[in-house]
Amino acid sequence: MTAMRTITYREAVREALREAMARDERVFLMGEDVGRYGGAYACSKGLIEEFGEERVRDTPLSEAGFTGAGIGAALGGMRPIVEIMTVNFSLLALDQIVNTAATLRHMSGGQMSVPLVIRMATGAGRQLAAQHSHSLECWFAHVPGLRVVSPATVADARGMLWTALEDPDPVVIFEHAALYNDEGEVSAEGDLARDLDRAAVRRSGEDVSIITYSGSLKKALTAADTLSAEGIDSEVIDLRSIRPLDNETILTSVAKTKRAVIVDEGWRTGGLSAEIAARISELRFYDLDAPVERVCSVEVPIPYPRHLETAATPQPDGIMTAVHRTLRR
Amino acid sequence: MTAMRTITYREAVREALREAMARDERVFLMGEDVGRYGGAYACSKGLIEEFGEERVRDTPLSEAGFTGAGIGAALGGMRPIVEIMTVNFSLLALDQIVNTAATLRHMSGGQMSVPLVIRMATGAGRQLAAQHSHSLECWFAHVPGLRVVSPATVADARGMLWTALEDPDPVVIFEHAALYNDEGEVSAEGDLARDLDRAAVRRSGEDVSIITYSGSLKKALTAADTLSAEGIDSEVIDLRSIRPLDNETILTSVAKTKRAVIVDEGWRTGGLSAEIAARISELRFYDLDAPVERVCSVEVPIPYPRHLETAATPQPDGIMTAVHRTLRR
Amino acid sequence: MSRAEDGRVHLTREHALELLRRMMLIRSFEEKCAELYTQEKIRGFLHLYIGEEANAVGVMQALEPEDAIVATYREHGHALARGISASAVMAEMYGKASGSSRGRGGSMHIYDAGHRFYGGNAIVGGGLPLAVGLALADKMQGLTRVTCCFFGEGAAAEGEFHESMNLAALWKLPVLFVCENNGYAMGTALSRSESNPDIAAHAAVFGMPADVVDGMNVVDVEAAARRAAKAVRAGEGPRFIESKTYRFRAHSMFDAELYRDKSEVEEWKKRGPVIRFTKWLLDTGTAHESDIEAIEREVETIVGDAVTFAEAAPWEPVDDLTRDVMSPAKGAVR
Amino acid sequence: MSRAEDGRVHLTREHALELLRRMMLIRSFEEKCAELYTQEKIRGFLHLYIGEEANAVGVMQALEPEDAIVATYREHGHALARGISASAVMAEMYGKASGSSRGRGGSMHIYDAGHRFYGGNAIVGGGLPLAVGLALADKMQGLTRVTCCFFGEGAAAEGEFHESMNLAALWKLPVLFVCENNGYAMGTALSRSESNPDIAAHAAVFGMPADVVDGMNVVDVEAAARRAAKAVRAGEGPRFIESKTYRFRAHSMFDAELYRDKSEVEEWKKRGPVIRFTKWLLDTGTAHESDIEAIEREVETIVGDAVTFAEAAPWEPVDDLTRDVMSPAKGAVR
Ligand SMILES: Cc1ncc(C[n+]2csc(CCOP(=O)(O)OP(=O)(O)O)c2C)c(N)n1
Ligand SMILES: Cc1ncc(C[n+]2csc(CCOP(=O)(O)OP(=O)(O)O)c2C)c(N)n1
Ligand SMILES: [Mg+2]
Ligand SMILES: [Mg+2]
Repeated sequence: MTAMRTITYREAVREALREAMARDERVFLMGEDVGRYGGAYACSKGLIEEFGEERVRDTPLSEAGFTGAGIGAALGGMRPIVEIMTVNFSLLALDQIVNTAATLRHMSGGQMSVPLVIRMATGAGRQLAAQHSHSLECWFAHVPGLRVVSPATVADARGMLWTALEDPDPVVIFEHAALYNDEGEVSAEGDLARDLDRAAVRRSGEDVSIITYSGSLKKALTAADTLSAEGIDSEVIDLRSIRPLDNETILTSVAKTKRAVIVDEGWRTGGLSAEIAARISELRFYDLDAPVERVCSVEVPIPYPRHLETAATPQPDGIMTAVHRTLRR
Repeated sequence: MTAMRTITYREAVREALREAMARDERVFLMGEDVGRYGGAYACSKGLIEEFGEERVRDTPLSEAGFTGAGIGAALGGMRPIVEIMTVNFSLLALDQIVNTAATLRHMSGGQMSVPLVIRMATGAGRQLAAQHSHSLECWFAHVPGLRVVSPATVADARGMLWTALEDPDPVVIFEHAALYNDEGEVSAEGDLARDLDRAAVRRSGEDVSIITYSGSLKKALTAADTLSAEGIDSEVIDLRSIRPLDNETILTSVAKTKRAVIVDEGWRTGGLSAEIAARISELRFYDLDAPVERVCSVEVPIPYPRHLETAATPQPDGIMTAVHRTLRR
Repeated sequence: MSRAEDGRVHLTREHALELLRRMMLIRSFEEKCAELYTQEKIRGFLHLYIGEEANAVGVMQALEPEDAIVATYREHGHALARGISASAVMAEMYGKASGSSRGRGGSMHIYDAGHRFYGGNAIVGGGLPLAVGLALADKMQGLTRVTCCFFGEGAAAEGEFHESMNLAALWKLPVLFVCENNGYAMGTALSRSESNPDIAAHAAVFGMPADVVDGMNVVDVEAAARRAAKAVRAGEGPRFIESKTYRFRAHSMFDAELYRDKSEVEEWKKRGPVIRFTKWLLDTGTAHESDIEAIEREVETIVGDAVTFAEAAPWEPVDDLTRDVMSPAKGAVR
Repeated sequence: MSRAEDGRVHLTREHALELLRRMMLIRSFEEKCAELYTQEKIRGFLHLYIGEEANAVGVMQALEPEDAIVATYREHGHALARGISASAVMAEMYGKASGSSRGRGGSMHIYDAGHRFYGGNAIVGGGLPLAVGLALADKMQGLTRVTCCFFGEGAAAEGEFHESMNLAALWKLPVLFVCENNGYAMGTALSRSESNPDIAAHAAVFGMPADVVDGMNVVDVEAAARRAAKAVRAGEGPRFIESKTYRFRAHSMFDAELYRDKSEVEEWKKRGPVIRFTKWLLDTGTAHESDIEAIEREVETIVGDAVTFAEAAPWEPVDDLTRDVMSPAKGAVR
């Protein structure tokens, strides 16, 4: 039996970074304040002391420039990890990510490979208002040529970076900012590879499939616990990979429960929830006993005050209401 | 009876621009090569001679800079029309559009208004390959604070700019590059206001609802014609507005036909088609006789050769196949 | 504020005390904010301007009510120096409905249309194109107004900075750019982020006159701003001021300050804008201890009242969540 | 190509004829392309390099096989000058499976891993950060290689340009930036898009040595490139060359050229890189008419063969449409 130990999500990210750099000298971390400052969310604290400023590389405020440099460095034989502080700032780098990183392999007829990992924080919950709180994972999930993952647990945060770095294609990792202080178990040694492509069933159940990812997983599990006290047995699926989506796990679950509730902190219209709802409705059309429900963020730039931020984003209450609706209770 | 005349989509855009500038001196056009060159797609040819270089303002290659300047100018009392040559280049301006234009009213508690119009070309069909051919309308349609329209007809191209300029909020107009040479009828005078928010039923039918917009409308109508010869009576809906979506028209149609096929040149996963499919499946769950079908672009950066570009994008054949599937034929 | 047109500082006793009063108000207000943050009355990111007060206060002297201001997430000082009420700003920090942005924005997003205060922008460099556009609107409308844009030296690395410099200079727009160079962008020292740390040179290369000023000296800042604003107002095109300053506090309340020595901070504190100006006022006999104490009491009262106001202010009802996403009056804008 | 290390041009007869041969190959190749475009064999955007050949040819002399190249959508010349076969490039223009990018990219997206030719980029300015990254990889791996990045003067207005200059200079990366200043970005003259049209100054402000060279003179370009490449290779950090040149043809095949006078074009044509170098070769007796004619025949044959090759080349099967979106060998990259 493997010994387990408890660490935070932040520590998991840090350990993963440290391990990656120790294992492979082509790996380096690059981004604003990843070095001296220790990372905006303190994920890389201590790493500059350990690996030096070449490999824990502070950049100027130039999201397009250093993301593009990451693409070039990947082409040139390195294994860069680019950190963008927050998904809102990634808008400055989307040209490089979408027009270049995602297209190079195809445009070059398979000659060019961009083994780049981009990490960024996402999500609300810290009262950072409308320019620091969004969840644009769905945008990245729309783009052929990218792989997109979002670890919801400490163990996945510990393991996913490894798999991402093995990937010959660009991988975007979303870390929900509200998770960094969460604690969770990881194995003391070894066995860290995580299959990026498979969703995880975090709770088995028979009555309804709650499908979610990232910062909303905890909320879904909370709702599932309360529902369970009411005698409603929810299955909770953590997508982990949001491009590609793991159809099999989703559809198998819905084939069993015949009801689905999607919980997604992105805005509702045109969000990831829409894709999942569309797939289930298309592919489980004859199985579904009720319309697929979506619990998403309200379509508003996330406001600052706690009560409005809470009201704007998915909460266990809302998830329970949606489950009740699918069960007509 | 109003006299009608036939003009091209390009001419319609140009007339609309000219009329807007003649009517309201706060209106001006700004973008790369809109002046001396006459516009990358020749939409503004002749306007610099008519209105001068202050109001038909050539900009440097600085998408973020001049789009942001458009936001500022709108705040400052002008009615700017910013042209971004192609949606792929708009990625360079997304920070300004999403983090600023879309959030300002809300972040300021309603004090700030950004009556900005952004026009851009979108779509494939001209063999311009992976950095000039995408359809990212769905990204914009995801963002609260923006209004997004996409005229599919010459008359709408003529009329929509007027309504967009009346709007106190930022409006993004997508013009499909493959439409510019299309001809169509517009009224000789007056009556140009178009309701930005309403979809148009371009063909009434009883058997299936084909829901589409922009460059795919023609393809849908072609498919509908062929299907009609087979005895299948399609209703074709042109969304026109893609944010907000006109639920009522969509749902009314599907309530009647009980079958829906969505045609969207965006990539399938997480595209606008997903949102429409999700809505229909949620809100017409008990009416639908078959799963909603989606005919989208294949998930590949659009390739250059004609045969691959054609294969990558929705075509009448594919639409017909999808209709047949919904009808189990 | 006296009309700024002549481009020179008239340092009367009255004016000098007004400068001090404004700096002390900002200082006192922000010290209170830091306290309220630890009490969790203020949440999110809180970026204090402490140490940099001379910049906002000095520059604002050169601006008229019809001018526009664009600032950053470190903008409490600019808002107060512009004359926005401390109560409205404090209520915004609380996230209350009586806040200057109805509580929607918090510390990083203070707006006030009446004062032509256009934020408040939490995207580094994001305000620069906006300022260019405001100035473009003025120029096209034939209005003789200045748009003043504040930003940090870290922003100068962003592409949006360079694009904005070019547009403003190319089109000769009435913008006054004020770079508050406090030496650090979060934890990154300027020399580690700019190959050429001479920020003024990055503006000058666009053909824009660029001045460097001691940002710890409110009178120097005012003088530079008056000169620059005068030129801008005269239609000479944009002007750039790089103001060398320093923040005494951490970048935000989350910052462990691993990247700089305490001694460096202490050195700069000795040159603090408030302490130094106060000393000068006393040394020259322009003011007396009693004047200073009176100002202290005055600003304490203002800040105390602001807190009382914010505490008592109502929360926005949750039902209003989606208010102000889009205009309710579609098609009805002037 | 001789080893470029000594940073000087050795203009032997052999070398001179080689320069001419390469320029004439590009010219002849592109004239053929224009023809094929009107025949609809080539579609999409076609940006001709005619008039600018001295730049690609001159610069490539300074590069070694292990160096990397990043270019733009106007890159046929660079591809050919780099030594990529005319047949592979022509097949790419046709969109055939034997093209240098399997036909996926067409005129704007020529790639060749073997020649370390990294595109082909249809986003103006988009290649600059890529070049910075390639050079960063070399530096971190201790490889003494140069990354050479070509772009137009229009790109210098983009934020990505300035961010790239800063990164390259800040980190002293081995990049050779070559700005092909042909005076226009589509229809926008440089003076109408840059407040300071001195492009080299926009690099120099980052502390990067920047040279201006006559881009119509292949020997001058080669000399400048050799000097710069030598410095870059020696670890002195990035170098910048602004090459003053001109395009004789329209921006793309869609351009009506409303923005410039025919007479201006005619003036520049007189200084054309091929015509001028040929004249010099003849005047100095370095070459004879018969040499020129031999080269003409030679390049015609190459271009003719390229067309034959492209015509005969197969189309990619539609079933392969989604090939090369993601690696089939996930987890298997070296
Ligand atoms: C585009 C963008 N990137 C990164 C950040 C995170 N961030 C906030 S403030 C800051 C430092 C800015 O430094 P500077 O411009 O010097 O202003 P100062 O904070 O020193 O006043 C950073 C990196 C951001 N808000 N926006
Ligand atoms: C980001 C971006 N904006 C706009 C365009 C459209 N465009 C293509 S080439 C071009 C002009 C570029 O001029 P320059 O950099 O001088 O290169 P040249 O074409 O003269 O070689 C423009 C505006 C583009 N491809 N990418
Ligand atoms: Mg700073
Ligand atoms: Mg050019």
